[in-house]
Amino acid sequence: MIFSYYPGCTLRTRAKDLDVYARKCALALGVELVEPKDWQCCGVVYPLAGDEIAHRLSAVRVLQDAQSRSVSVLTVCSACHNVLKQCAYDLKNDADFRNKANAYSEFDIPVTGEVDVVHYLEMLRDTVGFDTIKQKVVNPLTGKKIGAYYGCLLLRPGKKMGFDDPENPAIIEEFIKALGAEPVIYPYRNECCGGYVTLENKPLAQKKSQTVLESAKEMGAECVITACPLCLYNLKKNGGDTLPVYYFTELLAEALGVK
Amino acid sequence: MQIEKKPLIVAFCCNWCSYAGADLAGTNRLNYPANVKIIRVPCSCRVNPLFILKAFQRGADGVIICGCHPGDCHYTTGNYYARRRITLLFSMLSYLGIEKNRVRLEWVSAAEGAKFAATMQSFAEEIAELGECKRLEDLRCKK
Amino acid sequence: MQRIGVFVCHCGTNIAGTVDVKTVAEMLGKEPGVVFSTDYQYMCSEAGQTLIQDAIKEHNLGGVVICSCSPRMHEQTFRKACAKAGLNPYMVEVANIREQCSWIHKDVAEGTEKAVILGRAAIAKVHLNAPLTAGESPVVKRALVIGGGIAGMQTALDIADAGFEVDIVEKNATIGGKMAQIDKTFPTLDCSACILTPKMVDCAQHEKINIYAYSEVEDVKGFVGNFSVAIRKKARYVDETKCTGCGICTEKCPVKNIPNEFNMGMDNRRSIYIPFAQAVPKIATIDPNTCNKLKTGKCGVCSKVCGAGAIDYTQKDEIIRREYGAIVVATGFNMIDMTKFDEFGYAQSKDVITSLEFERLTNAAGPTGGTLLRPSDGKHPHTIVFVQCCGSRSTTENGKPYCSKICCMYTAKHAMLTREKYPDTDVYVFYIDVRTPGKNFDEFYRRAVEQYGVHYVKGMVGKVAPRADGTLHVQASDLLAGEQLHIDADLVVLAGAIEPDKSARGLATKLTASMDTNDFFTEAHPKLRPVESPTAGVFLSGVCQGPKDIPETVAQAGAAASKVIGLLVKDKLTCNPCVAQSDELLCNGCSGCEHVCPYGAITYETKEFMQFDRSMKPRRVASVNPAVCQGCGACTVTCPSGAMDLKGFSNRQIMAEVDAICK
Amino acid sequence: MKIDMNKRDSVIRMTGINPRTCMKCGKCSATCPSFDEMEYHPHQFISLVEAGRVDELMASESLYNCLACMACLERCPRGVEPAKFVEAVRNLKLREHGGNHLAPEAIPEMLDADLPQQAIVSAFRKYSK
Repeated sequence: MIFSYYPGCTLRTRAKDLDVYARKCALALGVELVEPKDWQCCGVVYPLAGDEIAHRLSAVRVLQDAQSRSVSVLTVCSACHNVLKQCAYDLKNDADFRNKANAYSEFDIPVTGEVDVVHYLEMLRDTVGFDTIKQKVVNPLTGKKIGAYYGCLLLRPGKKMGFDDPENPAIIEEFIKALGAEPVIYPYRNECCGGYVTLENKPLAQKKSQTVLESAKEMGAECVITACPLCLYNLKKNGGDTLPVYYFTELLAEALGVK
Repeated sequence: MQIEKKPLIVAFCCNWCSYAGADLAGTNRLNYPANVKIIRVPCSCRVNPLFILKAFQRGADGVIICGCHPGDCHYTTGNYYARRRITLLFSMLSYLGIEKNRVRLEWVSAAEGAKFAATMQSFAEEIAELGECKRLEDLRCKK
Repeated sequence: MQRIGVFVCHCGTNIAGTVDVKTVAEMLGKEPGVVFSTDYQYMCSEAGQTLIQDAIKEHNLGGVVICSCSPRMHEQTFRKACAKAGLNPYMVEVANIREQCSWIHKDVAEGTEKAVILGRAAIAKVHLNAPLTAGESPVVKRALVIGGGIAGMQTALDIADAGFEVDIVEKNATIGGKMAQIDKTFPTLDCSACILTPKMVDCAQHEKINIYAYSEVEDVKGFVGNFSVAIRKKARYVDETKCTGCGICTEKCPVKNIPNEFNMGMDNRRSIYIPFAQAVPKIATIDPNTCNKLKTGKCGVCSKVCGAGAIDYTQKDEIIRREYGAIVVATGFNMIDMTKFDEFGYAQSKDVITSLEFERLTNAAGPTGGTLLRPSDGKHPHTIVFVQCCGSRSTTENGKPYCSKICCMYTAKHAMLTREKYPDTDVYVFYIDVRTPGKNFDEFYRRAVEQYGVHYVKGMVGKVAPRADGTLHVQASDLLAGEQLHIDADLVVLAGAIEPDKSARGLATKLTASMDTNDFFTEAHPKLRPVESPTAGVFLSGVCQGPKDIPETVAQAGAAASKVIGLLVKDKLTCNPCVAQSDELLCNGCSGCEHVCPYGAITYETKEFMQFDRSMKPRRVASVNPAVCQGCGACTVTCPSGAMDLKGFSNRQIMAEVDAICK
Repeated sequence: MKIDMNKRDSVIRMTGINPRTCMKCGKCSATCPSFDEMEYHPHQFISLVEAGRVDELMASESLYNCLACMACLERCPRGVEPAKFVEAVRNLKLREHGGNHLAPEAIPEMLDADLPQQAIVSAFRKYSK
């Protein structure tokens, strides 16, 4: 299985762990990741105001590239995933945006949005299968109690993302089980950590990230895993020393013995 | 010089919704052009496209079919049949060279007197703009 | 050519004000075939009707055209009047020169001209009218009630008391429905079981009522007065005639961990079970999905302990076909799945429950014996949060756009009863609007607030977060205070939206009854015919038609019963004579009409036809059942050979009207 | 209290949502993680936009304390999506002359070694034009 692997800006610098382990694990699981040439930033935030066309164009470019090569786009970073998936949805369902996007960019093949945007976790669930992963685990994380932190961007808006039940997701818990560890379900796993205000409103970011980590700790988690570089930074920086936070790929690599 | 003829419009109204809507327009004294003449049918699905062509042949300039809103048909599904048939008729009309705007399908409920009057008004205006429809006139009937 | 009489009505000045009625009468008098034409002040009056009747006799009229108000207003009046004078009532046509002419036009010349044209169209149509006789069909004097909840039971009892046989088909093992699960009823707080169980017994003992419990409707054929229904009696694996309902098998069965549906899964039942102590019929049922004997062939404990020898592992589903004159739908409701709204934490905590689960927790026959205890740890809850409109009034995918109607009142009841029984409990109710229209309803809700000290908060709960210590952190808004509230609750009760039972949609198809987008059955008229479905002979009772509480349900059930009785007392039904008719000589047997008919009124039969050489050859031709046909005319347009026509609105009649208008 | 129907229409155009579909249940404000930091709460954004009182919202710091977590958008029973209204009003403010909330000069002192550039790019995307 070949995917167009879109790492995004942060994965090449501050979130190397997320990227490196993702590629190593893909290799171990027999999934081929091909990076598109000359990729650029995805835009980082999906503009909620409908008239912001230009903000979505960099994402359109990534989608057009994958579409012209008939492959699905694979992302690891939650933010990239959110932007790309929502833009693909818009291209498919909003003719006005599609026309404008094509008018702006002179593509050889017009972009239609007929391209799947797949998160690494979705790939593990739907392409590889958690059962297969279970078999390939060499260092099971037996006895480890892990809390999944979904945050906002993977799940919402539920209708456009179609990732999992936005209020009671299970995919990362299934992933944790596949690694041999014990998932800890805590109520704030899909509540915001306040990452966006970390520059401007430190106290708020601290309050929110502490709520998340304390909730996880209270329910018995020993560590928390996430797919978002900003969440990881914020939880680590502003969450106090409540719990260690890792990228999910790091644990996967450890369990598969490729770390 | 020929005196300009007022366009003639035939309206087929289903008995349960649109005919009652037309009655309501009357009860509320909502004016619409007098050249609209209503024919009562049990359901919009009773309207055979042949009736419409016949009307054009006899000198009508526009034909409007009114039925219950989708899902509200007294006979459960009749208006869906009407919708499909009229859609097909449109391509037939363009084949005949008749502007497809001369035939319209509208949903008017028994409670929508105002909508009925407004619809008839706008349809009559549209037909007046299109002018007389001569394409299908049966020359044998002409004196 | 008919001898036609034309009667132009003044309707006081309603018509005469903008239409020159004299001219109209005069002009129409010149039309071919018109032998008599006159105008009169009020045609619908006694004197006007006499005028018409006299003219019919005097001029030997074969057809009558009345230019007056809408036929929806007085067509029946004029038809009756003409019938009295010996004219077939279907030889009367009404030209609508009031609603569709005089009332909407101001110019007299314009109005008069249009009135003449409308009159001409009616005359052209009458020329082609044929006398029609309404047919008759017999009525089977038995009713079927589908659903054995309070709606179905009440309807059945009312019909049976009038002396007609009634069959109740209930898909569960017992009748009783949702009301059997409820603890107390608002606004009087009388015990639900105390008022329901006697009715259940009445149903069982009534000589005219026959209960098919654990059964479902398989198919429905026929039409009003003559339905033929196949009922699937599901195998209970227990012989109904032998089982005494002693319940020993339900105590000895080794499969113990089946969630008990009657207690909303909050305790367990055995694989062989009787839903509850007052079940009617009180007969044990084996759940085939969990029974060891049926699954693996090994066990047979129930058979060994049964003194009556009622257990029969070889029992099969049985199909019973019965005839009915009328069918009442009383399929009821269920609460929607609250796991789809997991911001409230229903899937994540046992202490987040639905209102129906709360009913069971406070019911003396429930899993806790009526003591309010938390499902998770069996402790007394000290802070309870009720959340209203969970999924109701929601336009999202998982929600329901309508108001579920009963939640405001039962939540007030829950809150009040909790405060009464456990005064140390803090009770919060989060509401969007409190809707309590009904006799003594608002007083009831105010009592909960004023006397019982329930905290009603205008706002909504946004998140319920279960804590490690077992409390539930409720984050909510208090819109009047402009605050976000954080409450540590012990129990959260969700007033989930109610939806029609899932079986209703399939049933509607079988009955050819229509439904709205929410799967509620549509009534024939939202105001004037609220308990009848648009399909003749099918009646509606209870929540299957729309959300309603018990008093309303019982009232509607009685109304449905009275409609059924009104139908069943008739020996014969008069049919609408304006039905489709197939010309067998033209029919090519294509089945097109059969497929478009929404009532299944058209069937095909093979008949012998004489050929040119006088030999007989069989051919497939359509035949319309005039008792079933409702006269929509869909088939007439579908028919490629022009064999199908509609009486009273025939192709020639409509064409003649078109001609007259376009002349 | 200034009423500006043009601004109201601009917001409605940007969000593509009719604020009148709101049934004022307050679930958005109940779920908002930033409620205590905001002068105007999510449900007020809807009703003030509906009333044309957009200027008051534009002057408020609340615009920059919305976490854009989309919880209100997800949980709204009527599909009103308050987060879109917050963003639309913020855009109106940012698009005004001198409306930028974040200046490039302010960035260096906010940086630390671990800060992912995602945070900086998103801040610029959200707080300046």
